[in-house]
Amino acid sequence: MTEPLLKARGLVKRYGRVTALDHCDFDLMPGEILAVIGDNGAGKSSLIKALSGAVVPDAGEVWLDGRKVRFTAPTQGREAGIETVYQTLAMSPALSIADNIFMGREIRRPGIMGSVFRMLDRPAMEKFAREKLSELGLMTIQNINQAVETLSGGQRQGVAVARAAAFGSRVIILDEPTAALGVKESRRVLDLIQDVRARGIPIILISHNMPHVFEVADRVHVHRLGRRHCVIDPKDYTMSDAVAFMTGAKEPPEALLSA
Amino acid sequence: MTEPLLKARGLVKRYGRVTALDHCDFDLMPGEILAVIGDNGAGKSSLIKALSGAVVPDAGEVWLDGRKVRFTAPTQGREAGIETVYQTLAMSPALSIADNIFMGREIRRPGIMGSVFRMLDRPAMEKFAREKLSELGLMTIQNINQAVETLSGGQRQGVAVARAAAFGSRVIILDEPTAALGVKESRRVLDLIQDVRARGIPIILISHNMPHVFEVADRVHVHRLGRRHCVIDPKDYTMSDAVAFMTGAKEPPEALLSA
Amino acid sequence: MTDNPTTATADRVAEFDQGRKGFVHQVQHRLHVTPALVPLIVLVGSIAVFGALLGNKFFSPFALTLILQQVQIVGIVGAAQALVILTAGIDLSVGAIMVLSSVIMGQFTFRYGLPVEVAVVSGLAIGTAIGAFNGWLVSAMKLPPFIVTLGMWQIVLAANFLYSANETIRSQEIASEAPLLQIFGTTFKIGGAVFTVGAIFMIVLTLILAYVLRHTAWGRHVYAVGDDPEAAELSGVNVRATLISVYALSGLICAFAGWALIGRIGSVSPTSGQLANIDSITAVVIGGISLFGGRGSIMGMLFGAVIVGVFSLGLRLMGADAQWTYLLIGVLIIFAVAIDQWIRKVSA
Amino acid sequence: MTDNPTTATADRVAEFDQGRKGFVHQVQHRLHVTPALVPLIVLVGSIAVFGALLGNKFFSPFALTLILQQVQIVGIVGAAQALVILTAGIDLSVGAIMVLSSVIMGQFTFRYGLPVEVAVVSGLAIGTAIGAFNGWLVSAMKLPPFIVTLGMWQIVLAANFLYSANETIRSQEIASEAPLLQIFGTTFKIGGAVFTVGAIFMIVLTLILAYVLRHTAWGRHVYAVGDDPEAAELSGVNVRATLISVYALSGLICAFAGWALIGRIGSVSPTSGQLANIDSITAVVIGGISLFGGRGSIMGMLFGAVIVGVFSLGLRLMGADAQWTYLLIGVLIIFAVAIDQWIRKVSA
Amino acid sequence: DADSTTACLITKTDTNPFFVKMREGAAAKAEELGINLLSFAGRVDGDHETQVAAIETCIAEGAKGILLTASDTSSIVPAVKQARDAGLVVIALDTPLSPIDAADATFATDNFLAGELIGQWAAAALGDEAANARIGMLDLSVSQPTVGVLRDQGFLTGFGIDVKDASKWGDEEDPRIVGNEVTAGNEEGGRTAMENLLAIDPTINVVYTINEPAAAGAYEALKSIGRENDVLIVSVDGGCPGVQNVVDGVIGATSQQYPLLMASKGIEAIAAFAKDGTLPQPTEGKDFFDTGVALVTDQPVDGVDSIDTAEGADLCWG
Ligand SMILES: Nc1ncnc2c1ncn2[C@@H]1O[C@H](COP(=O)(O)OP(=O)(O)OP(=O)(O)O)[C@@H](O)[C@H]1O
Ligand SMILES: Nc1ncnc2c1ncn2[C@@H]1O[C@H](COP(=O)(O)OP(=O)(O)OP(=O)(O)O)[C@@H](O)[C@H]1O
Ligand SMILES: O[C@@H]1[C@@H](O)[C@H](O)OC[C@H]1O
Ligand SMILES: [Mg+2]
Ligand SMILES: [Mg+2]
Repeated sequence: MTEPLLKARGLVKRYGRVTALDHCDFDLMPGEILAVIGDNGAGKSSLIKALSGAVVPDAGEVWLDGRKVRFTAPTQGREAGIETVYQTLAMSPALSIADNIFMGREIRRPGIMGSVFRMLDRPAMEKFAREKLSELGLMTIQNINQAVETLSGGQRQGVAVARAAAFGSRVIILDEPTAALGVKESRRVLDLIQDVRARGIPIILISHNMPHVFEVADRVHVHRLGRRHCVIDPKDYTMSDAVAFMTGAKEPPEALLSA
Repeated sequence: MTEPLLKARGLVKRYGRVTALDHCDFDLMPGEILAVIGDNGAGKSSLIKALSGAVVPDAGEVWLDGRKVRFTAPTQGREAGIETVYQTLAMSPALSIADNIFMGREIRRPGIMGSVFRMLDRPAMEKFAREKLSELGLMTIQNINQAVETLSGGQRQGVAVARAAAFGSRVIILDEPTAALGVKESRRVLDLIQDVRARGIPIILISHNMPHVFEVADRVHVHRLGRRHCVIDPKDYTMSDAVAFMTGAKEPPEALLSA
Repeated sequence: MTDNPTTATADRVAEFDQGRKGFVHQVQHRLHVTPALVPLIVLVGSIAVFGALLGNKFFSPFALTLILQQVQIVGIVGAAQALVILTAGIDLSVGAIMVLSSVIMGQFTFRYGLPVEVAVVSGLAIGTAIGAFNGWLVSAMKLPPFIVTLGMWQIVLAANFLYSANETIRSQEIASEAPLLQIFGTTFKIGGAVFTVGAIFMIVLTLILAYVLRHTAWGRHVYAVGDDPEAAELSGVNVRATLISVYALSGLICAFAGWALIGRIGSVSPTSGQLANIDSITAVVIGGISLFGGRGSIMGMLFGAVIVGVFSLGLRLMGADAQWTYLLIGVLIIFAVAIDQWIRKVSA
Repeated sequence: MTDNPTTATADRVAEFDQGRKGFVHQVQHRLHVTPALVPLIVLVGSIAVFGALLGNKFFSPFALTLILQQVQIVGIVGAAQALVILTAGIDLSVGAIMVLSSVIMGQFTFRYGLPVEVAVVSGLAIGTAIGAFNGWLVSAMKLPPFIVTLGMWQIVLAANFLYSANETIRSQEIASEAPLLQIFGTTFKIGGAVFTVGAIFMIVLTLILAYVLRHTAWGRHVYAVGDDPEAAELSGVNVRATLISVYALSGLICAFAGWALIGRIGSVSPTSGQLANIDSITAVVIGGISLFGGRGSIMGMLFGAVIVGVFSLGLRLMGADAQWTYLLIGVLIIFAVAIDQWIRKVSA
Repeated sequence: DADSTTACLITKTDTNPFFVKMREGAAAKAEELGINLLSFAGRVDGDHETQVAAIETCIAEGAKGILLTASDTSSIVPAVKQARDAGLVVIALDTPLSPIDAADATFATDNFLAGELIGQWAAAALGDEAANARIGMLDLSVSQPTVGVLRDQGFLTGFGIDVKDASKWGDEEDPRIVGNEVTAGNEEGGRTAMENLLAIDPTINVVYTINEPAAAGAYEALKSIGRENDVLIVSVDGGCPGVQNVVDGVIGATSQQYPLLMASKGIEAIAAFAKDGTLPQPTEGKDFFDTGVALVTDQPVDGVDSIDTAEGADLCWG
């Protein structure tokens, strides 16, 4: 059996009195699309934040590519090649689309303008941003320099997904990427997810949308009460089964229960 | 045919460039449980806010019990007997459970202490609050005077539902009341919904949880892209049908489409 | 593989997490629940320290009541400031409103010959009106309180100087013709302790406000608005009315402070009160009221004001340079919020 | 029953709502996109009005460059303040840092006999260090900027008085022994216009900061942190480092202001700069930078400072009582944010 | 009136009655002589930057002369030089610049003398008890501006106390001095400062105050503990309210100065300078024009010249 690309064991995260992650395990195989499903508040977002470095778990360990890692800031996860679309989107509303896409990894002008005067290479950044948005079919965005706050929720979501897809080199994490999107845009995102996988990059997809999950996922991690409840193969179970496992209405077979 | 208890026609609400309600219609019959389902961002919360007075629609009209009403503040909706549990819960974290339950309709001490010194009747308020929480099975709350911020998300949700159930005299609106709740607590809320209906008070229930919706709803209002897409009878359709109508994967029969 | 993980964890969610409740946590929690406790402890501690160092030069009824007299104006203005800060606002115009009100009380009596009662009521009314106008700009026009009151400060102060023509009304004239203006200066002696009406007013006002904030609906609404105005609005609070009433009440209290100021300095002087903004904010902050609104107790503000008074007098009696007092108070301010932040972690 | 409501509405969501774009809206939008436009318009307008009223007493190269000289200190400190406010903070210690730095430059030269270059560098370094300490308290200890800098203000100011022993170093001495300290006071005349190095420094500094904020990654990070620190953190900005660097830079700029202050008044006086806090905040606010952070342009701050200078000089030349000027500036402040609030509605 | 002479008056603040009177005096004289007067002031005491801006404005305005009460006597000197270089005559009022010859002329009270008079009076009034006096010193501010130092040191000299370094207060070692407190020159500061001194030593029986508002505040503090009748308060200014306070027994004696006179003399000097360039001459034997100082008290003592309150009231602010 191949080793997981990203692996976690015994993750614990408490917020005051709330235990968001309760000795949670996690495995992402190379090249797969892993869906994470679970009730609201089950701790899905906390899990992926613990993986990406956005929160530091109180206990537990994480391995990337077999090497133990301990991220204490989201920048560290990004440097290791893990790119995340957070549920809250993480955009600076007053800044432009291009600025947001390149936030934290800006491109500087070539030559002295860049090295001494540290000038941003706006044309290059804008060109790149425009391309990425076109790939997602977000052609209705007229002006790459408009502030993100002038975009609709769906457009913002699209920008965030484009950013992750463009820069993720090892793992891409998408926390409810289609939540704010219309039908057509959701379609594009699903296609994009499959494109990315085709590039060999594995994806973690959190979603409440069962049809989407069952359409694209290779495996489904069912999250419940702060831990991995079971992992199912979407070809072996129906959506109703998954929802039943997730809500506790039905117990998964012993074999699937995680240790 | 009986007249709707709460009726709306042509509601429009724009937020800047986003159109949250797009000439939306709405009907709630006396004594019924009406579920409202729809994608994230479809405008469900905006709809019930327009009904309760929390937002003032840009256009459209609302009738309560046949009389036209125009609420410009949530207090007005409450005075008219419409009690709402908002998705964002609307609690003051630093204040106690009892304070929150009675926010805006505090009970004063009898006699001179109340009339002149305007002193709150804490014992009465606490007793009432304790009773209501017990009805919901929220017995794990040890101290009715603890600040709401010390409660778990589920407990907060329970407090909000208890508040609405206690004071709603005409209509009770619940915007995703079970979202943060565990299985047992969700069960209690569903039971409570049915209790309330048994008292003759109609309920509007917004939920993403199809099993819940199909269990309690008399009718299901499917919301899509800012308007009422169709209204279905849960006995005539499956959950998958409902999801398909909601996401646009399937078109409902002409007869169900709203004018 | 536990046989029944579901219920076990489900219960935990609704229960209290008893795990980390060490001693430090218990303390943290106690302090969190009773926000006035920290300043009270600091107050008692600093009185004890100065008492030990200075003996009964400091630890005498005279010196201790003297501190009350010295902080009375800051304490009264601090009450106004505390109300506004509880709503997550700030009021930079408190000192200006105070002085203008005192000038109006004086000039209405002496320039226009109005009965002193009418003059006092006019002063109180104008203070209230300015406060209400601040509140209207904040709540209806949705302007940031910092800016509104920054602008109003300059406007009111300039109006004060223009209107008063910078004339001081002398204490002796007031004493003979309009003693009511000096009523807050009346002293009582009980043993060596010297109380003034103004100091007692400060304490009574704080107690009344503590009662109102804690035991009336309006008080709860003030906290709710400061905590989260949107949630307050949705749960049935008239946010706009609450805000306007808070700023108006703040203006009224400042006008009372202006009246008390006449009692304290004897005369009506348009140049008074220039430090009232900073001093009142300092008292509120040291008293543990959060600048983000919704948390803290007005008693804490009173303790905060008295702490500053204790330090000022104590250090002066020890012969320290006035500058050292300022420096120490600066440190105290930063220290106070650092503690506050630490306590607050318990609720995170 | 339209035949295809779905697609029609779906498209609309992603499109621009062209419906309400009347003329007023267009204006609102333009102003929203270019935040320095409002203060620029007000500036040009007020110059025109005073020019018309006062003729070439006001509308001369001499008078107009005089305004630049008079606002240079506020303009430089305002640049520091603007940086901090862009991160949704506030810096009440700017004036104190400025004065302490100038005192250090002077005392290091004259008390210890250090080479003047060393003294200047020490002054700049100490200003930077105090700023960095502010930044550390704000970002690592998570204390509110208002309180941190309120406390620091008192600490630094007291330290300044204690250290300087209230001694002024006289201009003549500086001119003969350490003229480098007065370099910012050097004047150039071009026609009737008189420029000082300090005024030019203010303009160049603002232009550089405008460039840095707009065209470098660090500048974008400053805006992102002010806009929404959590989002910035998640999208890869080192929020703590950014904040510390902003406060440190603010300290450095204040130290430069201290140096410029020596050039402006000739001597080193520990009592200078008492109003620098209020004046710099006023310039920033009138310049249209939001106190909530993340919005506004530093050029706006410069226009804001000059607007205040124009009003002050204009009203003074018209013989208006100074108090009327303050009153008017108070009105201007409230008015400026009211406009800002109105423009902001476009993005709601 | 393009050819009319313009003069400027720059005071420390425009809120202290002393300066308000000075401005009135200047305005009246300017009106009489057909001079166009512009008045400026710092925003708070000590705000010398605004005074610099005011000087520049006067230059821009083409004024012929400036009357200045400096907030920072040495910091302002370069700005004054700039004005003089531009051909303006600069006259210091009330507060000499340091160095004093930085201005073309100075019309001032001899502040040291003003202090000395009240010091001599207090010592004489106490008689033999002066040897056991308990003295409280209520000064202006910690930044020790020259007026404050001169009056303080003058008072101590007059009282017969060794002042050590005469350029600063607070370094004296005479055990009769209970302490120095600062008042900001207003009632509030005066009261708190007096209270602090009383807490240190409740037997204080002589109080020096920098000015009459501070004296009024100190009196309130004494009154509140019932000691207002057994403490001698001395002060400086002799403003109309101050003289009235001498009548009422609040202040034992005050050194009267004449701001209206300073101002009107100053305006006259500017008018003369505008006409033919004449500069005013200092008083014989002094390096400034002494506008005079008189001790106002109703309890005259031997060896110290004084005027009574009736005369003082006639001359007040004079
Ligand atoms: N910053 C925080 N502070 C306090 N509690 C938090 C915080 N973040 C999450 N929680 C709590 O942790 C628990 C798990 O939250 P999390 O966001 O991980 O759930 P989720 O499975 O992603 O839910 P959803 O489907 O609603 O996104 C919840 O009870 C939540 O309230
Ligand atoms: N206060 C607001 N300001 C701006 N836009 C808003 C606001 N409230 C809602 N919207 C926008 O209006 C649209 C409808 O939002 P609404 O909250 O009504 O959706 P919903 O159906 O309740 O979604 P969910 O299932 O996520 O609760 C969304 O695009 C949302 O972003
Ligand atoms: O001489 C002046 C004094 O009398 C006044 O009261 O305060 C300021 C002084 O310059
Ligand atoms: Mg989540
Ligand atoms: Mg909703």
